[in-house]
Amino acid sequence: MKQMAMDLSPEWILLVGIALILIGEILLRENSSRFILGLIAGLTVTASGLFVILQGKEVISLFSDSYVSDPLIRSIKLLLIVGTLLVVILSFSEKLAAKGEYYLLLLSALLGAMTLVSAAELVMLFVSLELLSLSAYVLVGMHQERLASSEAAWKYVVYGGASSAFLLYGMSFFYGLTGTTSLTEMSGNLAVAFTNNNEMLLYLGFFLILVGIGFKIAAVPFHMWAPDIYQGAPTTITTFLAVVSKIAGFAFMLRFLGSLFGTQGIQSVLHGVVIPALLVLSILSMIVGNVIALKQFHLKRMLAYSSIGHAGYMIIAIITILLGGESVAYSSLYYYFVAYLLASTGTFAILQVVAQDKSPDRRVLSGLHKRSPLLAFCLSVFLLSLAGIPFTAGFIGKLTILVGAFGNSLFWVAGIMLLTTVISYYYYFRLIRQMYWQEDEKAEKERVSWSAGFVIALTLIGTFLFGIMPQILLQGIGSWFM
Amino acid sequence: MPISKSFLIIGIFFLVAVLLPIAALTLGRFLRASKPSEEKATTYESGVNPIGGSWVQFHVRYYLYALLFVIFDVEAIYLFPWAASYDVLRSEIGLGILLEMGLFLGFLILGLIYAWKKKVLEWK
Amino acid sequence: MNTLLLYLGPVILLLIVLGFVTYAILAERKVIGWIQGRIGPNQVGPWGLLQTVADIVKLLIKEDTIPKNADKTLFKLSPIIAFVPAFVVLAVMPFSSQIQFTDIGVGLLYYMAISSITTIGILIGGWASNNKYALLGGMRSAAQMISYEIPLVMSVVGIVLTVGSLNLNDIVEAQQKTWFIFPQIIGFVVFIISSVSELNRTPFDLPEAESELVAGYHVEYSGFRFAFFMLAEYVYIFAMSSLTTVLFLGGWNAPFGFTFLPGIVWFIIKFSVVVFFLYWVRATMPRIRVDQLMQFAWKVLLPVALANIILTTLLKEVPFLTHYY
Amino acid sequence: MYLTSYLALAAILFCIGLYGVLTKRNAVMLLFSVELMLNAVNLNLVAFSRLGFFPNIEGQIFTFFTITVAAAEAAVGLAILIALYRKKETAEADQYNSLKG
Amino acid sequence: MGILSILLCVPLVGVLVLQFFPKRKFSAHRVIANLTTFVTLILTIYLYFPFQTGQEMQFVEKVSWFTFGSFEPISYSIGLDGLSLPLLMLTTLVSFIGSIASIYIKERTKQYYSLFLLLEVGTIGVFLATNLVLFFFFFELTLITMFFLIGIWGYSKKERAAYQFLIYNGLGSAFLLIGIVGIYVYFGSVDYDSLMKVIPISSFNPFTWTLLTLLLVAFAIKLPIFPFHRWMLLVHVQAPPSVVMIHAGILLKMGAYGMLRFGVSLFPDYMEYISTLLAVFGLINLLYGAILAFAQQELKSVLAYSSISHMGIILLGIAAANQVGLQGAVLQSISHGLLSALFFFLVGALYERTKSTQLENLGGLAKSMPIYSGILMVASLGLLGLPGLSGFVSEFFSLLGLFERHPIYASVGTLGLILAAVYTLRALLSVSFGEQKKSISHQDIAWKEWLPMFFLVVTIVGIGVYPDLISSTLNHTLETIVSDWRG
Repeated sequence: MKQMAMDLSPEWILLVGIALILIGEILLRENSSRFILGLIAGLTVTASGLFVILQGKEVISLFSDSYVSDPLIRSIKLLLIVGTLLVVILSFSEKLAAKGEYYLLLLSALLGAMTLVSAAELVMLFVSLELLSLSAYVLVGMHQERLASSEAAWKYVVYGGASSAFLLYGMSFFYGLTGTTSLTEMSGNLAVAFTNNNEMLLYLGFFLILVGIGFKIAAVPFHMWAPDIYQGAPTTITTFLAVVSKIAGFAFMLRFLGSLFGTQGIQSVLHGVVIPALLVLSILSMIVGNVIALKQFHLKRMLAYSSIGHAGYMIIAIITILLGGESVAYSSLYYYFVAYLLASTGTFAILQVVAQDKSPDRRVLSGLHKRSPLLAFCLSVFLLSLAGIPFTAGFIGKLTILVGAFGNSLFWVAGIMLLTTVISYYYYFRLIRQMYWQEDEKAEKERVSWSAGFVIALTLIGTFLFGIMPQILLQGIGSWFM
Repeated sequence: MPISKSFLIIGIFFLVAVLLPIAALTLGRFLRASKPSEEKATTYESGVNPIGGSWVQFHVRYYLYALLFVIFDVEAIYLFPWAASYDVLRSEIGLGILLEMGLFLGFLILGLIYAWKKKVLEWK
Repeated sequence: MNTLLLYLGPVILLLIVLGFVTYAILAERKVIGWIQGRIGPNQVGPWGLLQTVADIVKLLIKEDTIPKNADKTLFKLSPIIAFVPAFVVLAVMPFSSQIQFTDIGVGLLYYMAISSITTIGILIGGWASNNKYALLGGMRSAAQMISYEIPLVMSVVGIVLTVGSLNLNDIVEAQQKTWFIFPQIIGFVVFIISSVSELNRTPFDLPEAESELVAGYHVEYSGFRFAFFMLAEYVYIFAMSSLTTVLFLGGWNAPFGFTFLPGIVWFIIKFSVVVFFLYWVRATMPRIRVDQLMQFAWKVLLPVALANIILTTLLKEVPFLTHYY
Repeated sequence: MYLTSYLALAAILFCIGLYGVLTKRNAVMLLFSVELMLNAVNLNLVAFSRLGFFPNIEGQIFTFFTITVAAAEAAVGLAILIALYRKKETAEADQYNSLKG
Repeated sequence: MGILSILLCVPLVGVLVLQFFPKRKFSAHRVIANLTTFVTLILTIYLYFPFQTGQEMQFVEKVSWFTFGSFEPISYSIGLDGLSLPLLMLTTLVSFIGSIASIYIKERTKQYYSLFLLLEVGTIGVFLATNLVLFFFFFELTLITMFFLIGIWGYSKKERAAYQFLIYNGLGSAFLLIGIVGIYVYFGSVDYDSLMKVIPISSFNPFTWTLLTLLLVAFAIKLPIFPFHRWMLLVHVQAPPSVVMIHAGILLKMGAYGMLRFGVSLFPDYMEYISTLLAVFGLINLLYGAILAFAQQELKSVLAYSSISHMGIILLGIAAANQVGLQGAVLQSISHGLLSALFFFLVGALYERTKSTQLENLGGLAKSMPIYSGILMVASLGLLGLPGLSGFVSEFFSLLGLFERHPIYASVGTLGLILAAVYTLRALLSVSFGEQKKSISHQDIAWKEWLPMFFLVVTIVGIGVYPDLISSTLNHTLETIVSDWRG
């Protein structure tokens, strides 16, 4: 009992935090400041992160293997926590956060993401995923006075609901044909199931699940929701979706595919169906995401497409992990996560500062270098990191993925990756151009709240640090889970 | 009694329950008067001609109650199995089983108080 | 023989129920009259015994009008939807240790689940009429029914906790020594209040509040279609009283070891007491306001019901009381 | 074979739901369609749980959770729809088109 | 920290110091930038003396940087050999003069000089890096800084120029990166010295073939070789002259350097195999550039096409694939670097006065601006390869080398030299002589301008008269490369 409490401590803490915020919201008067709740949220997330670190290298398995936690999983949890923490800090200066629910939902979404990462059983996977999604639906619609926000939330609900149905439908086939919902047992039974003359149903199930996962990580052709939702959602929540939700989705993908198709018994399926399907997803995501981003005028929309492109890159890393060809595979994915997290969070933080309540189309950046040279510089760095230019973390991320892809002879994909990267230069640099070349009559300096400033500074330092001295992180990852 | 037979009986109950109104209404058709007129087929509105459509927009409170209902009704799904197997689980797992449901209920109660505070429960 | 009984049983029960309804209505009017110092129906037949029969015949030959603007299919369907579950729930009711039509393991859940279908029938009726009063009445009725369904469902969790089963027979068996009305008194109070509300009876008869909403969801209904809404309501009285008896009053168990009367008789006695109680409430209570009605369910009954659950589990741990829980 | 017919029914339900999601214009109908898809899954799970190759109770437990989640999803969806409806005064989903590039 | 690292850090320190000055202190920015580039120049000159001719990499610094899985660690490794030393000296010299030439930049000087110094870090780094990944880092740094420099301070079509530059070179970088990663995965290392050991002489298979092609395409875009040259024209015309000095003077040579360093010396067999192809491309560049330069109506365009033409000569030298040819290629790089720096300095000075570089608007400058015209004359003569100036030596060596291998191509190549004379003289004549246009002010250049120009002229003459200044350090390195090759 006590052991279980300890093993689940990060999740417990989040739960306590949720309860505290709920109580706080009940006790606080309607028009008093909600800052204290934000503080509670921040502290809770931090504490949860500390406990994740405290758990160290032990391997935990609870509830007859439906909850597992090992260093590898913990490293991703840490990422989710850091992402959420940044969003929480960013929210201190956000009007929306004047509602207690905001932090509450943020924490519950994080809780969902954390259990999602740990879940090794279909029911738990599904419930965690939904906890994450449902909280996110509401968060997206948080801007109640803004039509776009509600509309985005609505679209998210419909697309999200349909995609969960796909996912579940696929899961039901896997359950039915292997007779278990536990992933470990399932992987044992899967080889038999494939020889049971029912492999068509399993393939069907696999593709259905792929639809569900593809939706979650916004991979083409299941990406339609992302631009609308990124655009309509409050910027802080867009950050959350782009970072935490996405990383959790990838972790889910990795867990599911890795534990089912990573086994020896069904290598033919892995190579014959799973990998080609992922390749298609990846290539489509890279091309469509980056090409359509070229046409976008609205910044958040553009970043949405760019994040679709990034999803494509990350899928390559997943493929290399599944192929198991290179030991760098996992660290490359992780590195990419980190780089993406830092750069995206920073970008959105600056967008929030610059655009304030306006709809952020490209023009808000005009002449930023004059108004706030530091902000312009930071945004440039983040964009360069997203574009994968050396001296930023993004480059090392791309490099590691490329090495992995080459190690597994995925030459064409690597080529497409680089080609689309070059395409992506075009729209990233266009923003830089907007900042440095276009003049704007607006002369007053941007007011950067301390919280946004903190987040921007942190992500900037991270982007440079991991870009110039990647060893810190690479070794860190290596020593942690190897 | 095998389970299929139990449901057969329920099916018979259902059939009987459906047949009764059908039979009664069919019977009534032969007995009752039938003199339809324009006025009779008008929608009733306190004796005046109906104004506007009647499928009006409902007050939002109905939806709020519906949402609350869904939440607590679904909660019941978990409460019943838990309650039914409480004794068994109590001896197997110990007080943890109480704790778990206490947590579950606690959060629901918190949610209820929250809704209360947010004036969802008011009928305005 | 068995097969025949299988098919005849429900029909017989239906006839009994219909008979019950016929005289329950009369009895209600008589009882209320008596409580309020009136005479009640006394014109048709001796003591007005044929009053209800006459009413039924009147409804039978009354013209059946359907408003022009109504959604015809749903309009016709809705009384049936409202009535069917009321009768179907009786299938699992253990009237005595012998008389029970079927025993499915989750009788209690079955009752709760099926009975809530009626709400849909009422809602459809209100909507299909295409009438403002009907619609409003239907909506109110639905809101009320779903609001009170929650405490109703929660109030019996205490019993399930004690018995460890959802089977109605097991629940009755568990009450051989102590009726649940005593250890589960809180649950009982919540249950009975909720059930009165579920039955749309005074003081919770707002959906049919004539002074406010003309006649509620069935304002456009006439003749036998109307009769079926009424019938459903009274069949529910039958069902709900039976359930109350089973859950809280020990079912067919004889009190104080008075086993000289067969179980079914005890059941009928207890059942009658519950029915009488319902009449009594109706006769003495004023109708409450709509806002009070809804808030009462959520702010009073539901917390109390939840508290009851927790209390029950806690009492299970208390040394001497464990026996009762 | 029993199982096949259940699976076929579930598949039909799922497809009807999917068709609804793709074609329906009324927002409430969209929600219904999604629910239909989820219910198809429930049917599948229960069928596998009783008649599958490895009948066991897990499928039914799964169904419990699915139902819950579906209910929560419907609740959230409805709440968001109401918020949207108050601003837009229409439930036609193709009128919700202010988000564009 | 070794001297090479210090060399890399000096401009960075300059950037840092710049940040402490307010935006409007233009002159302070200028002084700091000039000082910084001057220090780098002094440092490289200082390097020249302890440099041991006849040895491999010197001043080597190697620190493990980061590791992936089981691969050999990627290290921060820099070094200097006979091939990179001349180019390094060229870099710091041109940077210094470029920073002086930046007096024509009059707005946002803080940003300008910061980027300029960063660009210098990039260019120095490219020539110092002996690790492919590190090389790529610096390579990209030049890309980014150039993008800004062109885009912000360029002329009317600066945006298009910047974008063309970015996309073409980005594409080139992508090819380069694929090549690097391929080499890393295939040979397990990206360090120049370990690659020299690892890559067997007979490592000729489709995979390496593809890798090499990618690398070459990347460098070809940078150089640029004929079908990939469009971006460069725009940059030459649209970028501010001081930036073009760096661009034409150094950045183009990075392509040549890359081909020599990672193509010729790592994969000699392969280079030999495609030498004919290279020669053909070289000729196309040479003739195409020359012919089109003749047709241009604008001074900067003339220079742009002449750059293409001269890059053709470098390519011919590489195609020769022997010591003399390679020597010619390197010499041509340096010579052209100096000449184009001088030329664009001159163009900048001219534009400052005339506000136009259209040939038809110019003319008769020899009368009003004698010093200017004199220097212009020297530069032109250097460009057309007059003996005694650096251009002659390099072209001579390149063609000499080519004669040994492809005599026919070489003889066609000489045709290009004649054409060069034609277009250069045409441009020179229409600028310096002829009828003087009244509409423009003709103030002769000040000492601040002609002094650095003069400095360049001295260097050009110096190399022309005594090419051994460079060849001596170069020769040994090339010898080892070529001897590896034949072995």
